[in-house]
Amino acid sequence: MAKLISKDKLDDLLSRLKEQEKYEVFAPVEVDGVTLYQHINKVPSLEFTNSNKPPKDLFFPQTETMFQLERDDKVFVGTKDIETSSDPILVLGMRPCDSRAMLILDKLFYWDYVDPYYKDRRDRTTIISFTCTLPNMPKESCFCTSMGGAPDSNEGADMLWTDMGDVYYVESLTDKGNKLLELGGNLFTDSDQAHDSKVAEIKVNAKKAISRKLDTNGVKEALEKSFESDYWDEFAARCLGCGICTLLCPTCHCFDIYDVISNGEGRRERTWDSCQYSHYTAHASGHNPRPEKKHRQRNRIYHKFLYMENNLDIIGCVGCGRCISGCPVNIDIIEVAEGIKEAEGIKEAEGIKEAKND
Amino acid sequence: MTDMKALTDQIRSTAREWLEKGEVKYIIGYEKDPNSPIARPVFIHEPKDVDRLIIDLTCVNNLTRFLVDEMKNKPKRGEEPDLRPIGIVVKPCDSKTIVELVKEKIVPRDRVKIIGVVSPSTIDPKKLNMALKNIPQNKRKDVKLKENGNDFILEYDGESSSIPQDDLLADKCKVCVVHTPVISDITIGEGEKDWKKDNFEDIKDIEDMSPDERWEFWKRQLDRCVRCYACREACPLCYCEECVFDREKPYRWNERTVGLKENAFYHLVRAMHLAGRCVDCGECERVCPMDIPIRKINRYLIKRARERFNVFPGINVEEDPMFGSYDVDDPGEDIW
Amino acid sequence: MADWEPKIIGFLCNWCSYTGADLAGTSRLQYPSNIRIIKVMCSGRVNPQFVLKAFQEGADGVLVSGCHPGDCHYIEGNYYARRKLTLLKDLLEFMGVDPERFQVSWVSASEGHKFAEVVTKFTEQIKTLGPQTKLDGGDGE
Amino acid sequence: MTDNVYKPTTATIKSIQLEAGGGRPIRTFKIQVDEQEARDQFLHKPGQFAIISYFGSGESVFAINSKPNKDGIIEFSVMRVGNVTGKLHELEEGDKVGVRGPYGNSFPVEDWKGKDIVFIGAGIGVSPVASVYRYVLAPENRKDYGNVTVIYGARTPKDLVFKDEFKTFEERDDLDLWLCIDWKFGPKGPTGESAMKGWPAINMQAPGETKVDSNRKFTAFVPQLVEVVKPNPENAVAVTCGPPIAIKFITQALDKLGWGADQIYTTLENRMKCGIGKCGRCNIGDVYVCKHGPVFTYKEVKDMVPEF
Repeated sequence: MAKLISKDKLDDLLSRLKEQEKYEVFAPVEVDGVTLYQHINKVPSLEFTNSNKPPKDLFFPQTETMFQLERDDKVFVGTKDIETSSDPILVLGMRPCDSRAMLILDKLFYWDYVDPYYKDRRDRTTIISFTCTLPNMPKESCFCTSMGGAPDSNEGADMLWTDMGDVYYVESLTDKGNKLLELGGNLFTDSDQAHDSKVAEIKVNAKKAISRKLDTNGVKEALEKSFESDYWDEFAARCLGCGICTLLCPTCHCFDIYDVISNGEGRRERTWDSCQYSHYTAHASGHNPRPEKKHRQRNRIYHKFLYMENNLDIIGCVGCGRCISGCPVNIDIIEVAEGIKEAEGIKEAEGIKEAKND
Repeated sequence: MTDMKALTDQIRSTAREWLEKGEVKYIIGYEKDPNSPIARPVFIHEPKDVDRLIIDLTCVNNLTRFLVDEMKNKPKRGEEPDLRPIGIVVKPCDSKTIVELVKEKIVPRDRVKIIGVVSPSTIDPKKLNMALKNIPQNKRKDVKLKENGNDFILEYDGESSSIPQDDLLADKCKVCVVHTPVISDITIGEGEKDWKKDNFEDIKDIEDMSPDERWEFWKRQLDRCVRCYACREACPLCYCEECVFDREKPYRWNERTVGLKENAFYHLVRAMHLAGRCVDCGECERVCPMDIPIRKINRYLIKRARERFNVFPGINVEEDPMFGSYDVDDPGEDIW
Repeated sequence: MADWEPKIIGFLCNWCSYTGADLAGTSRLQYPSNIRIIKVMCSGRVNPQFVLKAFQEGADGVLVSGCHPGDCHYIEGNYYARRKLTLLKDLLEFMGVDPERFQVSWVSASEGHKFAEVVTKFTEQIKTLGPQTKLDGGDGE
Repeated sequence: MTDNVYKPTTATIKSIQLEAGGGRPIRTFKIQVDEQEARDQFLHKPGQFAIISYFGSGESVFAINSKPNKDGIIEFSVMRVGNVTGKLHELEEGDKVGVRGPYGNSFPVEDWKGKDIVFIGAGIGVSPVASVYRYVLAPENRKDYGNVTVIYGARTPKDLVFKDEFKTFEERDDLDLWLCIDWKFGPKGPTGESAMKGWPAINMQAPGETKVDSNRKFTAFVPQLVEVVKPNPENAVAVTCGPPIAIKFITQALDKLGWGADQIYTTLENRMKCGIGKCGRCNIGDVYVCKHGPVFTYKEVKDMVPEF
C-alpha cells in the first residue's frame, strides 16, 4: 500500500536517516539559476524542472580518482588504494528519465567486466524518483514517452514520490525503498483511496503534457542502411563540436584515463570524455578514424539507437531532452532520428538527393 | 520597432541575386527551426532555397564561427578550390567579429560577402523557454514573437500575452552600443550610425564587491564548469588549429580533471587569449550549459583595455591587434 | 602557519634582470631565498599562461622582471610584456585573486641592489598576504 | 570494493631490445609480473593485448608478442610516439611498470590444427602476430600444424625487427621464410631493373612470373611478394597484420590466389583507454575492438563500417 509523507516532515526524515544510518543525501539544488545535485543537510525547495547536469555524476563522477600511485624515492612504482566511504547514499528527487538511465548505465558498467567504482556507489544508493508534475514539467525538449519511459515511470528507482501539494504520495518499489519506510517509521502515513485516485489523475495529466514525440519504429532499420547517407553532412554542418550533447546526456559513459602528479603525489584519474572531440579517437600517429564533425555526430546517433541495442539490447536514450535544449545550434535528436527515416524513404522513392546534387 | 518581415525579404532578394550570379559559394544565414521557437543556422547553396532565410528576434547565433570553419577547409586532393566568397548574414555585434577576423588575417576580406542587418535585437533562448512554460509543449515552437513598445507580444493559437522586453532580451542586447554593422557589402535596414558609449554598468556589481566576495562569486561560477569547451567552440575568435587545452605534447598544460583548480586556469587563460580581441558577441555565455557568466570576464578586460590602451576591438581592420602592438607611453604605474 | 615560507616564482629576462640577480649574488647582497628563478630570454616571452600556471601549481607569488623600457635587448619585447602583464594583473583583481601576488619589475644588469630590494619587498608583501589558496584549488570543495 | 579491473599489477623489466632507431624508435620490452598470484591470473592467448602503465604518465595499449606462458612473462614492442611511449623508452632493466589484462579475443589456434599457416607482415606490424607464430612454431605445438610460411617486409634491412629470431627461422627447415625490403632503397624504384645488392627486384608488372630460386630475399612490396610466393589456400589460413591499407592490398593479392576472406585473419588497432568496453572510443560501428577484437577475419573487417 502506498504511503504519504508531509512536506514539512522531510527535514525530520533526513535527520533520522543521517542519525540512524549515516545516509549522505543528495538533491537538486538551484544556485544562480542552475540546478545541480548537491549534498544537502536541509531539504531544498524541490521545485525543479530537471538538473542541468545529469545525476549520473553521483555514480560516475565527472572526475574520479581511481587510485593513488605509490612512490619510491623519485619514481612511482605501484598503486595504492584510496579510502572510500561505505555509508549509504540517498538521492532525493531524481526525474524518472534519469533513473531509467541508470538501468542503461548498469548494463554498460556490468557488461562482462564489472566497473568497481560505479558498482560501489550504485549498491550504496537509494533512488527516490519524483513524478514530473505540472507546472514545473515538462520542459520544452522532454520526450520520455517516446523512449519507453513516462513522467511517472518507476524504472530504476527504489521509490516513486508524487507531489500532491502538501504531501508526497510515496510508492516503495524495492528493499532499499522499504528500508527507508522502516527508518522513517511514523513520518510516513497510510494513503487512502482519495489519494490513490488523485495521484492516478496527476499521472495521467503528466503524461498528456508530453507532446513531443519520436516514433522509434524504423529508426534502427533506417540507420542500418544509411551510414553513408548525405543526411549526415546536412545536419552536422552546423555542429560546433562542443560536446554538450554528450556531457549532459544521462546515458553517455565515455571517459579518459590519465595520471596526474601534483605536489609530488601521483594519482590515476578518469574524467568524462566525449565522442564529439576530435582527439577522442585520434591515434598517436595522427590518424583519426572519425576525423570530421559529421562522423562524430553520426557516431553519437548510431551509438544511442543502434550500437547500444546491438550490444546491450537497450536503446541508449531516455528522452530527457538535455541534448536538445543544451545544443547551441538547435541540433535536435528527435528531428535527426525522424529525418534519417525520411531521408532513407525519400532517397529510394524519388531520388531527390541525386537531383539536388546535379 | 523593426519590421522583421521587410528585413527578411531584403535578405532573401540579396541572397538570391548573389547566388544566381554565382558571386558567392553559399550563404550562411538563419532559418526557422521546425521544432523550436529559436531560429537556427542554415547554409543556402541554391537560389531556390533562399526563402528559408529569415531574420527575427530569435536569430541568436554568431554565424561568423562558420566562416572560420570554411577557411580551415582544405580542398580535397585533385580538386580545384572554390575561392568564391562566402555570403553571410550578420547582426551589428557579429559584424565586429568579421573585423577582427580580417584584422587577424584569418578571413581575407575578399573571401566574405556580408549582408549586414541593422539592429535586430535578440532574445535570450533560456528566458524565452521559461516564458513559454505554460504553453503546451508541442505548441511552443509555433509561438510568434513581436515587438510592441517596451514589451514583447507572444502569440500562439490565436491567444496572445505581453511580457516586458527586459525580461526576454539577451543581456548583451541590453547594453548594445553598435546598431549598424561596422563592415558589410550591403546593409539592410536603417539605424543609428553612431556608437553609444559603453558604461559597463552590467559588471559594476562585481567591481563593487570586495576581493573576497569577488573570489567567492567566481569560485561558485567556475566550480560548476563541466569543461565541455562549448565557450571555445562557439567563439569565432578561438580558431587555433590545436588549442593549448587539447595539446598533450610536449606538455599537458592543464589536466583534464574537472575541478576548481583546472577550471579556473582554463577560464583565466582563455580570457587572456581573448583580451584585446573579444568583441563581446556573447556566444560563450549563451552556449554555456552551466550558465557561467563568462561575458563578464571578457567585458572587464574590454573595459580595462579601453581605459589603459585606448583599444577598441572590432572597429577598424587597419588597426594593429592589441597584444601585437604597443605604445611607448603605455601605463605601467604598478611596475616596480 | 608560523613555519610557513612563501613560494615565489621569478621569471627573469636573460639580459637584464637575470644578470642583475647574478650581480646581487656576486655582490653578496642579502635577499630572501623564497624566490625560485626561471630564466627566460625576454620578459616579452612570458606568456600570461606561465604566470597562471605557476599560481595553479601553488606559487604564492609570481614576479616577472625585465629590462627597463627602451633597454630591451630585442628592442621592444618588454613593451609587449608591459601590455600583457598589466592586463593580467587587472584580470586577477577582477577574479578576486590578490593582484599584489603578481608583480612586474624592471631591473637592469647593473641594478643588483634593486633586484635585492625588489625581492625583499615582494617577499614581505607575500608574507603579509599569506598562502595563496585560490588558484591552486586549495580553496575548493 | 569488488576486484578492481582498472588496477594494474606491477611487473619488472627483464630486458629491452632496440628494434629500430630513427625519429620513432622501436624497443621490445620483456617484463615479468612480480606477484605469483598475479602471474597465475595473467595467462594470455595468442593475439590478446595488455595495458601497460608508466606510473605517473599513464597507460598505453600493446599487443603481446610473447607466446603463452605460466611465468607471467610478457613481451611487447613500443614505438615512441606519445607521452607514455616516450616515458617507456626511458626505462631500464629492473624498472617497474604496471600491467593489466590480458584483454580481447585471440587467434583460434585450436581450430587451425592440421592446417597450413601463412604469416604475412610488414615493419613493426609483425608485433601483434608474433605471439601466434611463436605459439605455432614452439616445439610442443609445431607438429599440430601443416606447412608454415612467413612473408615479411620492411623499409630497409635495418628495419627488419626481431632479427635474432628471424635468423633462427632461416636455419629452420620446418618453415619457409621470405623477406623483402622497399623499392625506394633500390637505385631505380618500382619499375627499375636493379635493386639493392643481395635483394634482387621482382617483376613488378607480373609478380607471379618472377623467377624464384633458393634466394628468398627481394626488393619488393609485401603484397607483390605474396604473389611471388603463391601460398596455396587449400586447408590453410593466413595471418596478416599492419595498417588497414596494407591489409587491403595483401588481401587483394591473396584474393587473386583464390583465398577466401574468412581464411584470412588480422588484428585491428584503435585508440583505447579502458580495454574492457566501457570508455567508448575504440568502436568501429557496434564492434568494440577491445572486446570483440582485436582479432578478426577479413570477412568480418569487410562488414564493418569504414571508421578505422
